[in-house]
Amino acid sequence: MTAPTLTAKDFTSDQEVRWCPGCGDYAILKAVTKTLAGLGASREDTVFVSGIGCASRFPYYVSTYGFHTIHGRAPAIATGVKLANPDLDVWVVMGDGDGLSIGGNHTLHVLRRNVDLQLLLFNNEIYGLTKGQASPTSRLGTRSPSTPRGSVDAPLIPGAFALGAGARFFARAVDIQQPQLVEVLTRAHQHRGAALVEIFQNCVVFNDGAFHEFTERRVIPDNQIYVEHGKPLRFGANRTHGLRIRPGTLSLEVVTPGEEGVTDDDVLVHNEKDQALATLLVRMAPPVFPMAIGVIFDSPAPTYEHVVLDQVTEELQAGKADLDALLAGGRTWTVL
Amino acid sequence: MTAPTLTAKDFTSDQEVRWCPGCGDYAILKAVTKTLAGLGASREDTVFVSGIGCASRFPYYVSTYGFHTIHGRAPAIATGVKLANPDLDVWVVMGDGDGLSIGGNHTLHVLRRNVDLQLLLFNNEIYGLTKGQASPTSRLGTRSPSTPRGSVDAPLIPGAFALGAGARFFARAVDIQQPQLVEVLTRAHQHRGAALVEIFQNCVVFNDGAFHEFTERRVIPDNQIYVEHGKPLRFGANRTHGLRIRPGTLSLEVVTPGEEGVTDDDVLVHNEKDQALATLLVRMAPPVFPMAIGVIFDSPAPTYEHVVLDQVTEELQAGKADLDALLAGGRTWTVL
Amino acid sequence: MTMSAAGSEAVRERQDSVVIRFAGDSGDGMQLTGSQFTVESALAGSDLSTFPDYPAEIRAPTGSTFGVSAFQIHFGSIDVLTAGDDLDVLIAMNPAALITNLRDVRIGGLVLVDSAVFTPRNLEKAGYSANPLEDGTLVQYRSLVLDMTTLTQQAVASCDLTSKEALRCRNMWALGLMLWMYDRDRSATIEWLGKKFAKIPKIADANIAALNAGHAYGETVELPGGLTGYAVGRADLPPGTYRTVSGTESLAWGLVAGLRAAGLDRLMFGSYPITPASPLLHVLAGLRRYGVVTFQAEDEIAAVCSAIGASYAGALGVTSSSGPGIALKGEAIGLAVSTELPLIVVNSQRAGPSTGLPTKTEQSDLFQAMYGRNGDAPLAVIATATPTDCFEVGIEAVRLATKYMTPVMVLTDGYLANAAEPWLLPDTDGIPEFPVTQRKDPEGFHPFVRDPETLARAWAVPGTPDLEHRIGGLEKSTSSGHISYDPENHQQMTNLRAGKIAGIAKDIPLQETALGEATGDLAVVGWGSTFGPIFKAVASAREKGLRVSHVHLRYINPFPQNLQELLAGFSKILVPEMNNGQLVSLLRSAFLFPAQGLSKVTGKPFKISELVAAIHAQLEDSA
Amino acid sequence: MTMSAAGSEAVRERQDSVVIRFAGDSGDGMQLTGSQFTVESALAGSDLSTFPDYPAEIRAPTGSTFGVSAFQIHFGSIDVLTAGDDLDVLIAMNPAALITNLRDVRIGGLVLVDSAVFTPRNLEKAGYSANPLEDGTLVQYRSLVLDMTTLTQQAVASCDLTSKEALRCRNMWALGLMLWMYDRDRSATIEWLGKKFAKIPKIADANIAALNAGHAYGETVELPGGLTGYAVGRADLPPGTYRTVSGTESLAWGLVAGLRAAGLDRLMFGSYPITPASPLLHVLAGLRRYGVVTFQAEDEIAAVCSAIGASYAGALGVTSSSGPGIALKGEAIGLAVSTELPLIVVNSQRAGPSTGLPTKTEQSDLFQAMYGRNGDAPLAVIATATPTDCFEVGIEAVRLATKYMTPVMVLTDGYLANAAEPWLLPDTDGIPEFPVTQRKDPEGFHPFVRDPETLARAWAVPGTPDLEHRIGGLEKSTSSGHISYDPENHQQMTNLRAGKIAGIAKDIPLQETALGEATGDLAVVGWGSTFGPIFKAVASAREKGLRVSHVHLRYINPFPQNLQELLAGFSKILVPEMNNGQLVSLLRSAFLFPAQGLSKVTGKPFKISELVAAIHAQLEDSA
Ligand SMILES: Cc1ncc(C[n+]2csc(CCOP(=O)(O)OP(=O)(O)O)c2C)c(N)n1
Ligand SMILES: Cc1ncc(C[n+]2csc(CCOP(=O)(O)OP(=O)(O)O)c2C)c(N)n1
Ligand code: SF4
Ligand code: SF4
Ligand SMILES: [Mg+2]
Ligand SMILES: [Mg+2]
Repeated sequence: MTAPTLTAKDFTSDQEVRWCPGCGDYAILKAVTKTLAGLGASREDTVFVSGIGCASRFPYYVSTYGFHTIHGRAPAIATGVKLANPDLDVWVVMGDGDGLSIGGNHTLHVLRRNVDLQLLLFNNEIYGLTKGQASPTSRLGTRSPSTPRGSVDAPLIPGAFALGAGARFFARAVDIQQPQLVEVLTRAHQHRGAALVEIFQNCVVFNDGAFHEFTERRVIPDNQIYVEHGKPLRFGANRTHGLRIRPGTLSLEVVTPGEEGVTDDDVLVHNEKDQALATLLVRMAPPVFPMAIGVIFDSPAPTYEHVVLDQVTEELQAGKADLDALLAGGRTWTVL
Repeated sequence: MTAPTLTAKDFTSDQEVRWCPGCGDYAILKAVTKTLAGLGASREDTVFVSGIGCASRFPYYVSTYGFHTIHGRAPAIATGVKLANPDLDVWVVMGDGDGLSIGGNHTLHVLRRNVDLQLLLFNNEIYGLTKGQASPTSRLGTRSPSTPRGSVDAPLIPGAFALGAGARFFARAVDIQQPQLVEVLTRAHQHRGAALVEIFQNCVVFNDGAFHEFTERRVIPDNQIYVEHGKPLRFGANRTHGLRIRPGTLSLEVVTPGEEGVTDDDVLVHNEKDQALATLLVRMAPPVFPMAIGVIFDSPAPTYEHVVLDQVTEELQAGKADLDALLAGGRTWTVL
Repeated sequence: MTMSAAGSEAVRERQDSVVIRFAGDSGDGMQLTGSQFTVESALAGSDLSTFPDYPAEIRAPTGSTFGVSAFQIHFGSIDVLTAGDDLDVLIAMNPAALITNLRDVRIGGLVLVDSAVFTPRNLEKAGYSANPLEDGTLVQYRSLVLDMTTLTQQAVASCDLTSKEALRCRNMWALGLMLWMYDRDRSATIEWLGKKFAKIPKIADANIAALNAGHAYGETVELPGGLTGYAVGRADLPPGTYRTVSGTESLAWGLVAGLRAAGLDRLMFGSYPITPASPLLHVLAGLRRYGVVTFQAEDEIAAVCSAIGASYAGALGVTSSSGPGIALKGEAIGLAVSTELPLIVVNSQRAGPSTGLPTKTEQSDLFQAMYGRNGDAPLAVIATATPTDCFEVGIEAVRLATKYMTPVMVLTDGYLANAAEPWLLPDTDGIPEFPVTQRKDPEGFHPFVRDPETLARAWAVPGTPDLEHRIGGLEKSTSSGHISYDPENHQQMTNLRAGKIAGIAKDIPLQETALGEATGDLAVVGWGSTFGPIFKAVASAREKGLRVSHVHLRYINPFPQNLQELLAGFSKILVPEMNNGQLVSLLRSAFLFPAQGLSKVTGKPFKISELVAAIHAQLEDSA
Repeated sequence: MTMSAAGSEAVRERQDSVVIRFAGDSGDGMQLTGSQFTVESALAGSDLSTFPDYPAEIRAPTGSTFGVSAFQIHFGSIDVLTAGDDLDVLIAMNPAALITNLRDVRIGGLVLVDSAVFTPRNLEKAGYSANPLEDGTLVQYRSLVLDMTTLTQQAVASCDLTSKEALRCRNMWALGLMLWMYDRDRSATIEWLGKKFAKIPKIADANIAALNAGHAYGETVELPGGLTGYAVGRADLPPGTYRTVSGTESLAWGLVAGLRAAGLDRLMFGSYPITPASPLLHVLAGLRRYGVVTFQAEDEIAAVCSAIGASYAGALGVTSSSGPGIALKGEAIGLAVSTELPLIVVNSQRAGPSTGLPTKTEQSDLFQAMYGRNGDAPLAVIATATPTDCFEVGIEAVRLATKYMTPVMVLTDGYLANAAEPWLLPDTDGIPEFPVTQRKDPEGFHPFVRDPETLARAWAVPGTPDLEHRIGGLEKSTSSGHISYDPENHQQMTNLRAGKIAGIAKDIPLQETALGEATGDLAVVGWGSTFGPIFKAVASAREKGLRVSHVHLRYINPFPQNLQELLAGFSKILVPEMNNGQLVSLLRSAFLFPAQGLSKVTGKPFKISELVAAIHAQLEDSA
């Protein structure tokens, strides 16, 4: 008897969704439930763990197991879930404040350790739930209640941070670009190990249009590049542009094959195993470069909990250990 | 009247040094006091802030101001020191556990914000003070009291982490290679903004010889490359080897000019402003590559506290603000 | 008794005080409406107290019950100390606002609703199975059912608005009617609308037109049930210049005033956003001209650490958060205790445990303030009682922190952070100064040399020649300040730390009763934002001849020197708290009095009536 | 009376119990020496108690006072419960060891020193201005001044060692002499040396040679002052198989035994190293075969969070730290309280506040255990009294955490973590089982349905079909488990959380006295590692006819049901604590008894004599 396949709707919980009307989180919720259905996931083996923030309300709206924890700690809690039961399929939902400000260290270490989790970073470049303060990804000069004259600290680039931390998977997607988002989520799931997905998420209330520069329909072709392993890094209406290595350097440049002696062959082919390429791709941003979307880096390594639990299993195979033997393990003596 | 110039000895405090005999920390202490003397630093304007660990005992041994704080929090406390008084010259001393495990998030954000601090990371790849547990920089397979079967989590590469965090300065040195260490510390001091220096520090008790692969006298020429801005990236006895960009790729390779058609000109010239180059240099390690030592990246940007305090000063220039005006600033009415 | 509208004119009934609540969707502008009603009432000479109640969601779906936003004002010619127990008037802009707020209206209270929005869809969203305007739900109230939508649309018809924009003016129409009803002026509101919408004059005009129309409606249309409008007299307030102030503003300004009084140049405020503490960050972020530097840290630990670093470097370090964030600061606060640095920690308490009810008020972090650190780590704990009291507490926190070189925990709460009341502007020249001396003299210096009277150690700041020294969280020698593992020294230092905080008792006012004699049958002992309801309840009980007094503590650690003696003068002690019994536990332990707790943890302030009942119960017990 | 050595043979004097301390440089091997003396004493049938005292520095410079490492053993034919007040014997391997330890030797006690190392340079390092072997410093002791260096070198002369290696055998020479002096066997030590140095036989041989030489020296040389060696009889221990066990080991094994008794497969231990808690991590890291997974997290917050995540996923989540680390865990522990998940938090307390004295013991985190969280966040608090008691407490922690779905704080301390005593191996089959049921049945399920008796919510674990649900730190509806902002519901949940913990009182043993009648003139109430000294002090006072009893609490929250009644039977209550008065404050608050605290915070355990004096003072007061 095979379990009936579940639809996206089956992954929707009975709870009323409480994000602001128009919030990008709705689109992400839709894509995630669709992805789960597409993956043939089971409700009982799937767990969503989140911190605190608008994004972190996510688990309530999915019909799987869910744990809405405390601000910034979801990666640490999810690590414990996996060490207790590695068979669970664990998704972590974090806001940019949650995952990169208060929770930055846990994100760092979960990536370094390579715990098998899908980590979804809902990046709206603002603190939503606490009403609009600047976040670690807010652009320089962001005016907010806590930075009335504009923020002065350089934003973190989540992809650069992740690769610096030793992440083995990094991808990007846009909330409302559903097919790509589903594709990227599916790939993150396929990846064994910590898979960080940065999702550009529009906060209509406190940071509306933060990503318009590359997400508005008319600018997508020129200001986004959807990267696919083994395919040339091309973009633009009619894919007129491409990226190549600026000859003799370690940097990329935008070229137009057919112009100035540049040929199609000069255009770099995306290699998702190339960490150096990934590092350059994640730092690209309009207006000079298109924003890279898609699976930027995917190069699996052994996962933390599997290595740990293999060691445990190995030792357990010796049979259920004897408690008495443990207690009497040192030097003993007998009183008659 | 000019202040008398102080010697390295003048920067030594009267406290008995309590590291294990032979610990690399002694060499670093020596280099730091020498650097301070060389810089013509003043005792009263210099502050050492540290967390907890063997390394963090450092402030007690320097005759300047010093604050031995709590585990992992030195960067955050130092940020407060600078916001209170940006004229102070603040050095932060951290162990690898202190600065990258419990304190990883503060290190991350102090680098991102670019607070004007010299951050010295004493990396001995182990927890010294708590008697030898694996640290986030311990190599895979490190056997320690907490990892009796060998550690299974991939180590963090401090340089990769720092560059991913947006650091504007990263350098490396070896505890006992004094002239280079002094040079690097001096450069870190010259840099305005957060300057992270990773110092390979030998823990004789719990991780003796961790860096022998590239610090033993006989292997230094082949297994270290001392990078200098504007100079070719050459190493080896008689500088026979060099680094070049593997043609058509974003990676480096070791070459021997004169062999296999490689010329001197193929050897890459170090550019300390090139972030991509820095990212590749920090990831190099023996046996395939030499370990890069020296100033790997130095590309200044406005410092956090200066921008903040400029804003404050600007507003203060309007004259001492009137408290009554503040209180009566809203809508008022009068009761007779 | 449901009524329908018709025009007429009549004489105004006098009322001593009125509690009115504007409730509607988050998008209905209820906070602005309430604030403007407050301004006009204040200008008309009322005493008042306000309490905004935001939804937990940022912007919930229109029409949902959890998206209802409310603003309550209690105003009158009497001494107003609370936002009011029960509502005299509820303005409910939609069915969700009605269903969530109706239970708070007193029987016979007035309920104003817009009939146009009671559509089947809206009723369903609110969870009504039948239309409450028709099924007798409102029978025990005076209801005023008006088609406000149409009335507003008519009023703004000439302004060339989209229908959405037109509907946005409903709140001003309702405000106009209320201003008429309580005989308040409109000019401040008109002026404000002009400024607010200066860039879109047609919106300004429309809002003003709606406001005027609402007002005119009251004047010209004969309201049903003989509703004629009320007259609320001027309160008997001391003469002077007033403004309304929220607890947040007043605390921020108190800190700045304290900074001045201490003669310090810079206040470094390190914080991380959290409800309901963030507003303090926001207010202080605008006070650069007063020497305030704000730092939004990566987390609460970094926030408190930055404040400690700033104090170490000679500025006044202040940090602030709410319960969960304060929990994170515990270890670092211990460092400040151990290194004896001035530090102010403000806790805007909210309902716990854990994330709890972030937007609801509670007083359940007192234990954490006292004990939420490892080791014996005493510090000063003081609490704010009313929005205006926050100003004085802010100053006092600075005084204690700098004079005693100690962390001071300031306990306020979500209610006080948002509530507002009129404030007689203080004479800032009259604020006593307490100039801080930072050590300059190397003679006999070591970092833990103490003032023999206060037991405060010297504040020697980096940058000062010849005072270079090292401090840290390890135990220090009493005689040199160096690290000391000496057993007896640790005992001495532990005693010194405890003694220093205990000694503050000599330097704070003796405890007085807030109301009533210094002896009696019952002392009602409170702290924090319960001041208003306790005071009013005790007053009411006293009017009935009961020998009850109100004792309200600003100083919780240490207690005032005479507190034991004062409380000994009462046969019974009742300690109402918005927690499960925390101050009462401290009092029992300190004095061994059989004090009884009265706990309320519903996220809402005590009602006067609840306290009156508890007082009566106590005294009947003993009778 | 300084004596010089000469050979002879004589009759052994009997002694009931002896306190002996080996002290020397960190590199002198004192911990190993002490451990071997312990083994031989245990095998000889003594009861005993040991206490190692490490320096704070990892490896301080040779000869420095702060680098002195010591190991104390109290052994005897009597019931030994403490490591001993004063030393009968001090072995001081260098001047630094002498200067730092001499004050603990009782007058007339024996001091053994190696004359060869009292060089001017070593004396200076230790801070001696004159040679204590010559200036009368030792006059009130029996001193045994031997050239141990030369004697050792002679003993190992044939072993082909470097002179450094030869000197390393001094500790075995001293051990040999002590084993002779107390008539202990050497064979276990010889066996152990053979194993330890199996790979370098010459080192094994040399150590054995030194050991034998030390022993032979006692046998053959006539010791000065008629020192003839002693006989310490066998203790009257219940029959069975024994081993020595430290508090750390016993707690680790207790947790494993609890896991078994609960019928759970996996214990997930998330921790971050810190003195003196790390050894628990180290011991558990070796117990994979028993279903233990250890996780060294990036910090204490991640450590407790991983344990919470593990419990959520159906394993037993355990975390451990010392004071500063526990402070960091407060917020997350609140989450476990709010989500009602089983969680064990072990605090190996050390001297605070802040970093304090990391290697010294204290009991000052009781307040933090009770209250170190935001909101009203009650949890169970239990404490370990002796090294072997840790085993039972470990099991009990698992029982309470899983049965009541609550965090349990286990308080132990630096003394207990390192101290060891003989342990009659328990019959593991006799450990009562308490199988945990994880919910499987979807019928009527919601995540906060409760067992009506225990008030525990259901433990429904991810992976279970049809029980999918969401939990979190926001307040939950009592009737559905969904988020609830309802005011009354929050009151109910607050009461439920408090009631659940209070209800544990019905499920724990009634409090008995550890010694003495259930009524009397004085109850000495203790908790934690003060058990030994209090018990002995009370015993001593009782021998003098005083009506005093010892009450020792394992359960601090909740208190046992009969505690109030029991304490009411005493005229006075004295509460000795290694803190500034924490349990005494809880007792006063709970019961309004005028209990008096007795505080000692020197980083050292109470001496029996100090407690005896305090007991007498209490009873004289009242006379
Ligand atoms: C310990 C703690 N600190 C602070 C908060 C307050 N807080 C809740 S969510 C949040 C940040 C929200 O921003 P983000 O993580 O970007 O999520 P978003 O709301 O934008 O989805 C903060 C600061 C908290 N709940 N707990
Ligand atoms: C909050 C807290 N957690 C843990 C500790 C214990 N601790 C002290 S130092 C240290 C790590 C030491 O390693 P590292 O930072 O690499 O410094 P090192 O001793 O190697 O120089 C730890 C875990 C502490 N003091 N405080
Ligand atoms: S505040 Fe922003 S992120 Fe939060 S729910 Fe509203 S739109 Fe979404
Ligand atoms: S333990 Fe290691 S790092 Fe620490 S002082 Fe000793 S040698 Fe140095
Ligand atoms: Mg965000
Ligand atoms: Mg280290």
